[in-house]
Amino acid sequence: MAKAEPNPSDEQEVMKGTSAVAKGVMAADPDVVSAYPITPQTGVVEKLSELVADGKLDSEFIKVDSEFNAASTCIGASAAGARAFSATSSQGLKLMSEPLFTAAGMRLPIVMAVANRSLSAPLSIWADHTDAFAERDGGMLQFHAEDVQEAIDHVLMGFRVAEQVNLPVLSNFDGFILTHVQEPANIPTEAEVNEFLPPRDPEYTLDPSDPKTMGAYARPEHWTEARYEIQAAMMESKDVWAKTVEEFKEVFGRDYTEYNGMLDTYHGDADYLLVALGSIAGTIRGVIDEYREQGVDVGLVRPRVHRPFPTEEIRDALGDAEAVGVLTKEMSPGYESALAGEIKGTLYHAEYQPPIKSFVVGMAGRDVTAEGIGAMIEETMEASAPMTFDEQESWPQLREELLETGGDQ
Amino acid sequence: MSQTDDPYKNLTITTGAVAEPNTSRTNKTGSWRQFKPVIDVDACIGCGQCDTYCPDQAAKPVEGEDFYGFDLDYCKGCGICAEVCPTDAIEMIREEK
Amino acid sequence: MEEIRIHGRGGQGSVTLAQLLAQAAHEEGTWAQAFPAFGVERRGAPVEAFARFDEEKITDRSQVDEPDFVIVQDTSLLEYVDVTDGLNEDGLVLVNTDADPGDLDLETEAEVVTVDATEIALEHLGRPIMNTALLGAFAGATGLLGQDSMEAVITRKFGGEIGEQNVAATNDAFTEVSA
Amino acid sequence: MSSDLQDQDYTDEVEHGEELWNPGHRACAGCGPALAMKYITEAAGENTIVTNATGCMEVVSTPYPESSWGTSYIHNIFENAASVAAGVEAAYQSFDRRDPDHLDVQDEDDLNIIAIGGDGATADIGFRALSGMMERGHDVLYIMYDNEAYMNTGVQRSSQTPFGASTTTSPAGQESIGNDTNKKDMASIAAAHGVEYVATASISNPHDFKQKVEEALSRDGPKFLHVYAPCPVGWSYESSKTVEMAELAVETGLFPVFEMEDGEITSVNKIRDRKPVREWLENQGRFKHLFKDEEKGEEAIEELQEWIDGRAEDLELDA
Repeated sequence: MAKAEPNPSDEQEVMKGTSAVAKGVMAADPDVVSAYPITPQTGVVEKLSELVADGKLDSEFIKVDSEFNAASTCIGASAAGARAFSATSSQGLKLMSEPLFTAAGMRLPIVMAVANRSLSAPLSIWADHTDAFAERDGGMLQFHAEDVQEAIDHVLMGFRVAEQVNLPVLSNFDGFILTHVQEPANIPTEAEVNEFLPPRDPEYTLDPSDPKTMGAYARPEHWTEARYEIQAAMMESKDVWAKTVEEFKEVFGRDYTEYNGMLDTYHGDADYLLVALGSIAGTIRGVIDEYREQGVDVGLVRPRVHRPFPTEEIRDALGDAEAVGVLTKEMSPGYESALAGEIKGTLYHAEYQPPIKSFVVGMAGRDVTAEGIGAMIEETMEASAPMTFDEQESWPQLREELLETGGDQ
Repeated sequence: MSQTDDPYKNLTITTGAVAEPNTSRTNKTGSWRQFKPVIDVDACIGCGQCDTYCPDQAAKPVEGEDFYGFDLDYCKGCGICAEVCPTDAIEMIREEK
Repeated sequence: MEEIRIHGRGGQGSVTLAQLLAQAAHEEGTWAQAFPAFGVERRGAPVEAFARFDEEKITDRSQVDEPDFVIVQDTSLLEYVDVTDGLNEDGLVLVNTDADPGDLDLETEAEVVTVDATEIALEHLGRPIMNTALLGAFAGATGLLGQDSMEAVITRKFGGEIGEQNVAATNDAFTEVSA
Repeated sequence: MSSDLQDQDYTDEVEHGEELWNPGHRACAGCGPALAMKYITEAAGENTIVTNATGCMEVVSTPYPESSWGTSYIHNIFENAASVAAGVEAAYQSFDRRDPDHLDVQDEDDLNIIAIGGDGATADIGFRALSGMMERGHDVLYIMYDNEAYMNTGVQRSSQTPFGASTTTSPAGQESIGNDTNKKDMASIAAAHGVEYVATASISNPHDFKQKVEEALSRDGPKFLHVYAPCPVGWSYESSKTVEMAELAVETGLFPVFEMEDGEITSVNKIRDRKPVREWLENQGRFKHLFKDEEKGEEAIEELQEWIDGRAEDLELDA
């Protein structure tokens, strides 16, 4: 997909990322919004509260006591048959972790916007993906937006796919970098969204005229099957997502259909490929342009969807690369970064396994510069297998002089 | 029904493991009982205290009669009914199975 | 691509100024991006904000380290902050002050322009909120933004009488710097 | 009693009604909370949505695919029954505003939303959810059934465990007389949230309890009921004595029964010749250590009695 899009049209507005996402949510017209503040998400629920206050959004707006109960009220509302939305970040997402896992098990299609931010300690408000990855195994679909437009569109597509496969969605967009940026974006109108997103029609609800028992416990003879259904729904969601991006393109004209909506690439057939999630991909594009001008055949593969994991698509996209560099904003203490591990696992039974270097960068908002990305491209080009475990992953931004342990990176 | 039978061998898990209402009646908790209530129908004044205080909905009016009896499919033999009976019409006896 | 860095203090509205710059540039038909240096700074602390304009979609998300333009909202910052750090030699620094450029003693090859935006704000708004005046001065000094575009975004943001006052402040500063 | 009657089995002849709390639930024989569920459903009727915290009543009533509930029912997790109920209520507010015909047969105004939790789920781990639900004014009746410990996990101490009780986390021992705190006053805490109707009740007086459920449901906004529901296993008494244990708790003043409206006590079930708490204690295994060590035991019983007397005076409990 080309980097440069046409000049902005008259319909675009320059708006703060959080406000733009809130306006997208408004177009989806949820019945219930639960709101609790946390930096850098707060702008989303503030804007939604403003829209409710001005009579532009007709949602029940619950000013909850915690993220824990933001998720819990969404669960009650969703079980009653409502379309429910909330937004959070970092510690707030951790606090939601327990109810969110049950929302997946109870198959409730709640959509959450997650302004990605590091997890304590030490306390930090800045962006990385450790919060999203900490919820990786809960049964929530996870998308990562590169810019404000995608952050809006992923929420809308999130409702569409969630309500078909009955799973919750975490729609990730990087804290500050996307939440606090002002840039042009198309704000979908309610009329457009109505064409794209039909009203929710759940199979079971808390309706006294047709009583059901929800949230029963399962014994060992039934639990595996109940939980396997999440896995099945996740796998089914790939097809639903592929259709959803097509439908979205028809209604809105924006094209997310590459690799069935799972991956977005930039010079995806290059010899050397970088892999990255979210907003850092934007900066990477510019560096790729510079290197290509110098004759280096380098490109980018950006997973738009992290759960379900784009397994076949990753095999297709990376399968004949000379080498791969994974730039990731998360870590798994005691092992390597989760994203790198997942990509390697995906390629294990592929026909060809390129050497893969992973780089832990941009943690807690550390600015990733073009120069830094260039160095990682060069390191990737030198990668060759076999590698020791220590050689697999590096922390190029680590300030070793600050380490008491001395470090060995 | 024996507790070892699987009444759900043809079960299909619903989306979200949603259950139908009123379905626990399939579980006959009477098998838990060691003592069973017996009623002296002459002493019973039909006040219904046994019914009021039965946690298992097992003390009920007997059809066509003016006294109460016990649904032994569900009675767990707790003995609350015998305690609350104002005329001591209920006795708990050791059950021979 | 044009890259702008704004130096101000928490509460002075450097983010608003960056936003107005981006919105006005977008009004001109270019792509634009504005964002603050993300922090937990409270009112009064030195802060930065950034804006980028380009004919093509801007994908770069890194901070602006080598700006083409620098805007300084408050000269008291000059003592503590190296406002011209990384500034393009062919660029421009715009400082809100009643002093002459030569008196500021800035270490840069770039052009230095001054405007008493605070005075213009006091005159039109009755309050020292100098962002719209700085917007106008930036436009006058660089020629990157037209008066119609600025009027459109200011009217959209503020509306009514306050909008009119701000448009007047913008135009005053524009004229003063252009002259 | 004549011997021929002893063999008479009326199983096929008894008349079951349209129960909304069904037999076949897996509560222990003589379960006090199971009685509370029966009374709640009888009083609330079918036009009800129950949200239930994790705990004994959830576990005994909903082993998939069975359910003892005839009403709409949802269990989510241990500490959020109040906020799940708040979410359900918000959804129905939205449905009612956007699509008044959403409910086929019921009128939204008559819809009862009831959150049910045990003492641990309510007074301890779910306290934040409860506080938020009440403070925000959701139209939800919260009912805390109090069996004075975490029974589902094997009798651990909660903030409703009475002074002197031996539990698995407050065991009596050489240096311990058992639990060393008095019951947290949930009614006053609820009332302090501005909850219009707050009441306590006991399963030993179902008529009173059901009336209070009905009264609570007749009002808009949040309501809070604290219902006393003894546990034969956790308290260690004969299963047949559940009603008696609840009644003795009331008669000794350990569990006062009253109503509060707008923060003021408006009615108290007065007690004539209040019994000493000793009579209640000596019937339960969890207090038996108090009667073994005469000096320390007496001191503990005295301390508990003083706390009860103080509350009785505040509430003007004595007739």
